[in-house]
Amino acid sequence: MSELEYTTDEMMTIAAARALGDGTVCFVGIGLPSTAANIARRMHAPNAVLIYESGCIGAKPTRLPASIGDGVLSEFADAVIAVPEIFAYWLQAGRIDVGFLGAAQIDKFANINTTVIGPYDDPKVRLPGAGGAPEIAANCGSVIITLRQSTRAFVEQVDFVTSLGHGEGGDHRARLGLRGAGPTEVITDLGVLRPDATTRELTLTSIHPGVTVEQVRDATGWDLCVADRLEVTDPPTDDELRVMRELKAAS
Amino acid sequence: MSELEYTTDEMMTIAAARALGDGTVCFVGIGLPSTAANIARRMHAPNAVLIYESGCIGAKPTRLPASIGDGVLSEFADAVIAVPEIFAYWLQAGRIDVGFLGAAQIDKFANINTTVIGPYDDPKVRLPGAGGAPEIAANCGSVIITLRQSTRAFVEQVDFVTSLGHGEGGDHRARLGLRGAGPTEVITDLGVLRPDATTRELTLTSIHPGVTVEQVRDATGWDLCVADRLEVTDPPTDDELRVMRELKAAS
Amino acid sequence: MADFLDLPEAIERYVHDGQFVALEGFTHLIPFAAGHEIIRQGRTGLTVARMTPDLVYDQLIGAGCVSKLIFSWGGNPGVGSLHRMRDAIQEGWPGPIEIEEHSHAGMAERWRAGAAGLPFGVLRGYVGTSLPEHTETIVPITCPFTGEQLTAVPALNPDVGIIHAQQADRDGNVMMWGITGVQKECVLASTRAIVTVEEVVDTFEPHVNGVVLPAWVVDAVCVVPGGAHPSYADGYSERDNPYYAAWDEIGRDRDRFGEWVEEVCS
Amino acid sequence: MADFLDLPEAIERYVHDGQFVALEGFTHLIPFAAGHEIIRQGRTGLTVARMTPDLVYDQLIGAGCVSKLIFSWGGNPGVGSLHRMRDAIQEGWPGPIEIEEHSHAGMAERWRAGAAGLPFGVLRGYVGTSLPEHTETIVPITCPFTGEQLTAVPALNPDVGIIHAQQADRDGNVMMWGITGVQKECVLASTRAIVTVEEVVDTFEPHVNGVVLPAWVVDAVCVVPGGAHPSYADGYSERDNPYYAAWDEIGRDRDRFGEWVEEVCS
Repeated sequence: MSELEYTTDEMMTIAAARALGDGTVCFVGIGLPSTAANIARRMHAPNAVLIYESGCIGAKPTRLPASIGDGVLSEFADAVIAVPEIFAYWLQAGRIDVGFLGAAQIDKFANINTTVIGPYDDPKVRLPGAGGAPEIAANCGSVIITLRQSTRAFVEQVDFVTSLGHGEGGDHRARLGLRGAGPTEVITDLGVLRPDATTRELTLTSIHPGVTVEQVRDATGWDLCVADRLEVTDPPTDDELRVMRELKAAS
Repeated sequence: MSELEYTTDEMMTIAAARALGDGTVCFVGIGLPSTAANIARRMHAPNAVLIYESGCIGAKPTRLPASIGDGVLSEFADAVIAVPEIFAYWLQAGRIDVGFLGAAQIDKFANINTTVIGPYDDPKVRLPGAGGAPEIAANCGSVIITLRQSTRAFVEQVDFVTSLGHGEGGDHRARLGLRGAGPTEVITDLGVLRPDATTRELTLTSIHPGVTVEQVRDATGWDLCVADRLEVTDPPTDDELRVMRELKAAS
Repeated sequence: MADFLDLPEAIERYVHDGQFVALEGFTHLIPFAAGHEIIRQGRTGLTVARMTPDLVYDQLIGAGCVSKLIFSWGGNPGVGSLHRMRDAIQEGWPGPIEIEEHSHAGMAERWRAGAAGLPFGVLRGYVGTSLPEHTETIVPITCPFTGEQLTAVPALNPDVGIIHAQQADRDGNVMMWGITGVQKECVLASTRAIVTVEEVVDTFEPHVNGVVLPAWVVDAVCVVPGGAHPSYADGYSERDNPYYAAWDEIGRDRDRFGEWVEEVCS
Repeated sequence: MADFLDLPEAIERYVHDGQFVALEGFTHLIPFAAGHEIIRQGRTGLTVARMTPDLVYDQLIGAGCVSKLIFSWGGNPGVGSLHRMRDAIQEGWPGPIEIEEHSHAGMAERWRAGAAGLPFGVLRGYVGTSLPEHTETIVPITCPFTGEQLTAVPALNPDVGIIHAQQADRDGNVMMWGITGVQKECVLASTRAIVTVEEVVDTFEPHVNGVVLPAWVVDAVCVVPGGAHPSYADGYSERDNPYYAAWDEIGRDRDRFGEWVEEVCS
């Protein structure tokens, strides 16, 4: 139990870090996934292999990278290779255990939208687009997603499927011939959602300390299912908070 | 005019070396083509770029390479790259001016056989096979072939088309959609053959000093056409012989 | 064969209105100086391609150089949106631009195919996403051996490819290292290639992940120290993160952007 | 994750009768020691693939390990023929072998596709040659964008890929440099990978053209100094050209070859 105060964002980041097992080969998106992966590598997962789409394999950044092509990623990597190779030989070939993604919008089957809010040809908000996410979501063994929970972000159905989660649910991924298991955890500032074993609909399985189920429901744009045995996330330890804050301060 | 004695093989090698223009980007086969290309680089073509299929671009070997993957090729190259890249990014993309090939058997349309003498499934002689030659012959701007002339090697029609020359003659290459011009010179120990402008049949256009047309005809397995204006190859100069012999002695 | 040219001369000689141009770079080694020179020379009607159109493409778009953008991720990395790009797409300012949108994996494969002289590339990609509904250059292809369905994308072959590298030698051979993205592919896929470099050296030192492009696949080498700024050049400069942060405000406002263009052009 | 194993243990653990196995190397870094260990352990019924099957494949074929050979150039470089290979193809001795014959460009593309997790690759190749008449794995494919006809070849995905490299570090990461051929692709395309290395080092030095394979794509690292002999390892050894010349006589004669096998196995 922590002696230190912490924010909901810090809880989210630490919960995401915990989701990364030691020895895991992880394709890391920039931003929150990268922060979480680097905390994990400094805590319980020293042998996690971090891969960035800029071509860095086994990156060991000494501070948080400011971008996907930060020099701190290449400088201490096991190998730096061309971008076509990272996507073809490493991601596409199914060599990556876990894809670690952020999202602008997510729906109840964990499909991700980072392209456009509103119609594609007459956008309300134009977002950056796909980047590496569609093939990370398709080809990694499993996918962890992390983003803040709100009704704006958690919608019944995304306006644009940038990266396929569980599609229309059930065995949709398998029917499409996708190899990876797809999203297995969505970690937010309020709790953790996991796809139901059968329907693949995102279900609240854990809430962070001090958060109520009602709060999570209110921040979700669909009628949220809650697991029968709802867990409460362990609060951040002092060690976790210290490592996270040192890492952020150094960056 | 040379003061030194020379063999027919030496004449062939030097004639082949002369065929390589300065500044030419040349995909070099091992053996005689490699010897000729390296003489050329030391004589009139110091800026020729030699490319070997083992991945060496701009090789500047200090001695003749014993094989296509000799360390002397990589040590002094501008770049050494993976083999899939040399074939895809460099040869296939049409970046090479001249392909320089040897052959076991050649026919009157300059099709090359390095695969099999006799039927494929019941070979009289099994040869090494294609190697890089089919795509060198297809994708280089033009192709120079060099081999000793004999009725065993110069046949009416090859048993197996390992590398396409002018196919069945005429515009056959163009009809097949091939981008390169195909073989433009066949340099032997007796003379030089070039494809007829229309029929693309190999025609004797030059004989080496001291060689008679009859000799060449006798060493050719088809009824050989001879150019109206038959040239006589300049004999090797002392310089050419010295460079060639030094290069061979050092290897 | 590479000529050593001044950057303005290289852009004047090779980049023309209405062409297909790519300035590649992946956070590292982005050819900003070349992009600014294109703005200075007032090129228009360009089709531009890049995996990660960032500030330099935002600037080209805002300055009215671009009529079509081919891309896979358009943002200000670590900061937020590209407001000039958004303004062009959403409001058609300063003119409408067409977009052709892919994923990184698809764009990388398109560059590979372009460099390899193939008309198309193949990947396991886009399946189940909305991208194929909006992008005509994403089509299914069947494996002739297994019957499996995959995705085909067309090669990228710009008229001019522009990159920034650390070094050239006196013969015009180019060397870059660190994160080199798709820059080799961009040069090899393009009809003409312009490379800005930090400096000219007598001989290249060995570098882990060093990539050498021989002089005969490059048309112009321009010595432009700091030519990647505000991006960085490993061994020469650090990324100017405050510039990226400050761009957010400049790019957000048409007038402030206009002032920025005037500054660049003066 | 790479285990450090003795070579006999690695071969015993991963190479089994009837499997698809590749020992790659392009003149440089040919894993001869591993090939000899396969002979010693008496494996049979192997399908073997390699662009340039040279002496080590001649030896494997002559020793009766091989039932199918996939290749693009089978000779003794600079010397002449592979007599054991010829004897097997022409006379069926010591047993018949099936061959699947490609060009280098096709094999390189098959390795690339294998490493990339694609079922097939595409190239401008084989057009107008006799190869497609005799090799079923060469088929036409049409570009869905241009209608152009190209050639498709299936990926190579061996059960076991075996290469020789210069160095491993203590974590089992592997580094090779110089001419590295298709060895990276061979490792990545294979279900299991065995790498023999000259030595184990604390850290890798930078090398022009250095290629690093992380430990987690390698199954066994075997420290076998000279494991490429009579081939060479840049920085460690020279090619033993007399061995290649002498092989011509040994390989030419079934009895002399038999003696050679006995020697290797003793």
